[in-house]
Amino acid sequence: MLLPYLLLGAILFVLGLIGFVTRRNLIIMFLCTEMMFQGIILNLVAFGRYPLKGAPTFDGQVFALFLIAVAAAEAALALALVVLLYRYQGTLDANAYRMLKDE
Amino acid sequence: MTDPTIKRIETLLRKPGVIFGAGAAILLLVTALLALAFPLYKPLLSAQFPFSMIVLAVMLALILSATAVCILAERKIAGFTQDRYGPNRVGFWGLLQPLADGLKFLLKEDIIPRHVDKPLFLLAPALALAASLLGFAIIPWAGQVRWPWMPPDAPPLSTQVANLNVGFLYLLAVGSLSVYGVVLAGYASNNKYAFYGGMRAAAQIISYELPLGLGLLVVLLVSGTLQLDQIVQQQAATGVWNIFLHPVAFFLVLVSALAEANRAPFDLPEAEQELVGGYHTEYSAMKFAMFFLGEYVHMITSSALMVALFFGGWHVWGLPGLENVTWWAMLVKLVAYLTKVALFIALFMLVRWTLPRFRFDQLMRVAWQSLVPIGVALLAATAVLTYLGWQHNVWASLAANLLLLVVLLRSAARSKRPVTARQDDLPEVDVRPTA
Amino acid sequence: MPTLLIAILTLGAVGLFLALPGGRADTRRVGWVVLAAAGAVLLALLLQLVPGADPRGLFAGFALVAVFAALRVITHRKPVYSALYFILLIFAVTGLLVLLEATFLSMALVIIYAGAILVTYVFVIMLAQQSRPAPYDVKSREPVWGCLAGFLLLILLARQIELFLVPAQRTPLPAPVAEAAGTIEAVGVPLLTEYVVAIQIIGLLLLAALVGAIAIARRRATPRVESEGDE
Amino acid sequence: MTLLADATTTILPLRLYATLPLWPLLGALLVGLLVVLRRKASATHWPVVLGVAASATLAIVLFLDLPKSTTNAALQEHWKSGVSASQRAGELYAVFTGGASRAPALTYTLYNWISLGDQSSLCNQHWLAVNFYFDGLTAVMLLFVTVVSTIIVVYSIGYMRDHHGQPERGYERFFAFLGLFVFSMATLVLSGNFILLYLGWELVGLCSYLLIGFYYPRPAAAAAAKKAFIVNRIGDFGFALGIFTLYWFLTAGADPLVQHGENPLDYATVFKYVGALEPWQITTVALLLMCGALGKSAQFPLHVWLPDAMEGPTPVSALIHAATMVTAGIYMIARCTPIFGASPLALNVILVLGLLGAVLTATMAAAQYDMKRILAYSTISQLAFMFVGLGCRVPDSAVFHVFTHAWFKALLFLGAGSVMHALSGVIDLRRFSGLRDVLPQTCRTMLIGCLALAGFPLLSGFWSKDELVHAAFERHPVAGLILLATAGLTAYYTFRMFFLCFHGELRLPDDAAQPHEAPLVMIVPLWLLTLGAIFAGYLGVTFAAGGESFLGFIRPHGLLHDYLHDSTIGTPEHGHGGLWLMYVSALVALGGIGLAWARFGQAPETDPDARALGGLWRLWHAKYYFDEIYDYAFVRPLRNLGRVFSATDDYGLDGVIWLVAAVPRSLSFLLHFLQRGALQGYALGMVVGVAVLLLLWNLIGV
Repeated sequence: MLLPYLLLGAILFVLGLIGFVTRRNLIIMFLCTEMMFQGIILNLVAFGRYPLKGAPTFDGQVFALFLIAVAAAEAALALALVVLLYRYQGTLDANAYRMLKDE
Repeated sequence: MTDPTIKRIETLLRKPGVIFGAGAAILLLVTALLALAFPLYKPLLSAQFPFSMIVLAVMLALILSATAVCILAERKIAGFTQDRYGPNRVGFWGLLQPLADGLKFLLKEDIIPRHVDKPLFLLAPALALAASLLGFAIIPWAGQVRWPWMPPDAPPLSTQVANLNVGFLYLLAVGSLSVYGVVLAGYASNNKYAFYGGMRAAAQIISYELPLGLGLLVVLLVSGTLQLDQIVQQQAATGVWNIFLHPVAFFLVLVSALAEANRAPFDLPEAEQELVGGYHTEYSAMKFAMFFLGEYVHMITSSALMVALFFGGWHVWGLPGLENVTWWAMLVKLVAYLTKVALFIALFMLVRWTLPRFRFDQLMRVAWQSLVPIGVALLAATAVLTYLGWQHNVWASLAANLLLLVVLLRSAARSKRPVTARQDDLPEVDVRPTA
Repeated sequence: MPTLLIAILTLGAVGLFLALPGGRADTRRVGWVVLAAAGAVLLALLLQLVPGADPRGLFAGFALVAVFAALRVITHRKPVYSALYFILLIFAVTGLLVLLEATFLSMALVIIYAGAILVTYVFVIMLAQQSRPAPYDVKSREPVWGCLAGFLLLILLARQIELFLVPAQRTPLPAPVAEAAGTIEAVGVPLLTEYVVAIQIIGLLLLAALVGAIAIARRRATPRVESEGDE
Repeated sequence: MTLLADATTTILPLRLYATLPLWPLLGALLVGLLVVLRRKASATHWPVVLGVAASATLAIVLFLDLPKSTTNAALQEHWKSGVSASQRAGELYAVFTGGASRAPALTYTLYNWISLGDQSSLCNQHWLAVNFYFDGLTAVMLLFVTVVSTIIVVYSIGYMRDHHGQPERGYERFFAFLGLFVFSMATLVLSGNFILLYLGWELVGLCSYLLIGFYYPRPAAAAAAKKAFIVNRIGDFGFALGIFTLYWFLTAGADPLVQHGENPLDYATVFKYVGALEPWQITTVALLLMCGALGKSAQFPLHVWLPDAMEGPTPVSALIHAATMVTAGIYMIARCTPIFGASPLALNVILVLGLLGAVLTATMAAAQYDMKRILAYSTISQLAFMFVGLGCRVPDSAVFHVFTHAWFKALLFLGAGSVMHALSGVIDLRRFSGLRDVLPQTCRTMLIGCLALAGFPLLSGFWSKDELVHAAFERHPVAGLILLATAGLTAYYTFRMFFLCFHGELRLPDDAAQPHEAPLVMIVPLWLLTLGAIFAGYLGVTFAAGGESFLGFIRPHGLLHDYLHDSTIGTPEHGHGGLWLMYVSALVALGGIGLAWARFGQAPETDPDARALGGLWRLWHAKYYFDEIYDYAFVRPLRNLGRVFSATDDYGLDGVIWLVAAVPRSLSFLLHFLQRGALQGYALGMVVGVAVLLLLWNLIGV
């Protein structure tokens, strides 16, 4: 029962990753990181429910909860930054923000 | 107009005896049919799942028809508040007005403007109604029941559609979805005013979810469970409703519920004077009706929730209590519950027609600068009480509430800042006429 | 099985590459067909792995919805739709969590993700909305390399998962779960006893995020164009 | 062996007494609240006055209420047969924790505070508790601490105002600190374990710092506060080390002394096992603890802070630096009698330091002109008397002297404060004289205070000082002689101050506009303290028929000593023979007063001593150059050492760090072209990296 969940989690994770790499809209990129979180949450909870040995524990759920909190923090900060960037240049294109490059 | 038959029918319909008589006849007919088919229902009624389904069907029908009555009640109360009659043409005392309204909604032309984002435009009203309706699943309407033909050692059935162990968290989860209907309606309409309305609604609903959650958490701390039926049973067992323990929490939940349902004085998203019609400017006919329906259903859900959390659910002192699980007791409980809900709805309507609307910055300030701090302080106080084991002590809880209130009013009085003050960092409005 | 899996995933990579925004409408359509084929085979494969009768259909349904929603999130050209499909994804994950007997977590996921985080996303997307689709939404960036690397990683991950679960344990029997599994108590007790330090750190993190978000949002950015003009 | 009478318990519940320290704290917090609420400053003293008064009431009731043993004669008999010191310490424990027979030491535990040791294994559970310890010593200390504090707080209401009766700047702050101080001192005295004692100890130091630096805009006050704080830290360092070593000795090893369930730093536990320690261990602990007492009680090597501390407001000087805080050191040593009593070396060190301090500071006091400084040096000198008493194994007499000293020293300070108040802050004896008629009430009360300090017969100082002199004579004749001479000197310099201030022709400083008698709120406390100065001594004497003693019916070692026997002090009774000493010391006191009258009776404008003694007097006047010696011996070398360290840090360590930083910087120069600024490119790189790692892992095999 564990394997399908792990595979599904991996698929969600990788799809999020691909989205992050290929989409150029900053908001969609952050959405993709959230998608990766979904994959990880699924993974954690599945491991908690079907542990490799011993009885099921709730640790996986606890860590998933932490992950949700991190996601919330990330959303707050990332979106604030995105709004600021949008005000700054009027575009959400990730390619437009390459100022951190060492000229 | 001059057709005598129509005239006769109209005069007939204005007579109360005819309407009530017809209603009684229908009721009698249904009862007779039920009695005839009764042996068939017996096994169905004895197991939890089919029974829950029946409860679902009955309550859904009841609520959807109740919204119709609510519309009438709304207009009647509006009339009462404004010292006029309200609808009194269709049927005796306007009783058939909902029917007329519904017909009107159905028969009007259903317009989909060309510039809208069509899939979302269609999705939005459905979402709005569905999110409101989902909440009914966990309302414990009438406690537990054991039918006479059930064996005495069988566990009594619960008159609840689903007894989730996450309890009112489910309600919060479902309630948090209601924002999408409004936001998407505003976005999809591709109309400036609708968009503003949607934005306002989103900000408002998110903001007021916090005090709502805090108020609910207070109840959670007191009762130690999330399941609504157990909360009701606790109140019924002790006879002390939670409102007596935590009036401030109730106030928080009440205000937040008003705001979540977009009711006045928090109906900014659809403020006609500012935003034409708000997020449903572009909607017409049945799609508009669905928003309308959603609002009323949301109101009923909130009322039912508050009754369960703070007003003892079906419990009334002197009426059949916890241990009485006979079918007639269930009916009594159901009536008690519905009466309480009806009273709440009447309160909502009265509030709507008496209080003026907030300005948007005031609205946000009420949520973030007063309700949320109150909620946090109350939660902390309740946590301390719970730690001390006094969470069921009426006097301790009341004292905590009172103290909080006093501190609050005192600091509010000392701050010397009027509630209606303009927010400092709002831009100056240039009132000079443009050349 | 590995070869089959590799084949499926390669198919998926090709399909995704075609379906990503950038090409013509009919290539995207072809991509979807390929993706659907790959998904169907994958689903059959997954179903084979799930023992028992009852949760199989539900799992399959939720998994299908989840993968479909995830694909739509990364392929849709309109950001609002992406966000809405993400909500669909969350509901699918919620269903899967319920299947995993984590009811409290599922509700928390809906409340926090659908009720708060995604609303903020939708909000920001709407604020930054432009009248016509922006060029950066229409054309994706290095789709070949992205799909290639991503699916290579996925294949390797799947292989790792396979290796990791030694055959005897590949399908560990569902162990009996305690009565109160997934309730707020079951999750709350370890949260506040074993992981109390972690929860305090999380609180600190949230506070920092709050302060940071406010500090960032209050800043008035001077548009770059103007500043260049000044110079 | 039933040593003593059966245990009784207090009439009022112990938990009521345990609230004793809290009332002043509550008062202090309330003052803070009032300040926040911006009430007028002039009424903010009420919470503290009431809080301290509540404490005082509780302390008086406790003093009367505490169960007393009827006799400990059996133990005395037992000891007379000759037992070793450590054995005696062990038996002492048996007395005051009482085994089965009695419990004169009542303990009230509020809650367990800090867990020590391994909580997971059930075999070794120790706690530090917040517990209060009630015995005779506690009761006596609390009695004068709280009552004198109350009087001083009331006095401060009048003192801390300007000419127009308006509160000074910082009025509320002052009272809040006073409340905090009484709280700290009560905690110190009431604590039932060393850690809580240390907490109170440090709190007292903190309050002292805050109050000395009350006029912080004045550089001298700020410097004095810092000096007090730092010098106290030196002593406290030793004190803390002492506690740590004690803990270590008691719990270290595979088979520790402290058993399961006992709290290792509680007095009860410590005194139970202290007898089982090696002698060198006891001596180490005792000497380290003594360091703390030296700092807090301003004894010989660490005495330099107390005279400077007179920069604070006068009530502070009276409260902290005469009546209560400096007695903490005496209290601690008396409390730890089972430890010190088992270490002859430590006792000898205390004795010698006490003798040295007594003489040195008494001579310093004889050559000062600042009234408050004279009183400060006299305080140190008197505390040194108590140290001598502690060194001579008569802690009960030392505590008795603490008790009487608190009254008359507070009186003297407050009197000096009254003079300052009248003369707008002028305190230099050279600038005024003959205030007898201007300040009649102050003059009268001061006279009684001076007499008590000088050891005039029948006043309180006489009884207690005499006991100490007596004990010193019993220990060694030289010590007794030194103390006796110092007592004479005390009488001399006390009355030198008194005559210079109040006698002779009336001279006033120019900047004192209208010298006036203090208001009633200051005079009444003075008279109350005067009563204490007269009668406090009679708590420590016995009234008995029979001609063997002075005046026929008064005998030393009375009520207070019996009372103290119930405490950890529990000293063996020492004989009260040698009544001739009473007459001698009375004569010495009278001689000192007479000499002072002869030389200063008319308050001459030039000091006759300075001429007569020449260089010696200048040495005294310059306080033996202690501050300068310390400056050269410690402060400057340390400062130079600090410069060396600073330079090492700046050039040595930072240089290394710079070097370390240079390596990645040069590396980054090689790699920086990889940075293209595209976020997604980096992400892609990470993905590829992970994939490659996994691939490698796969190929190499798990």
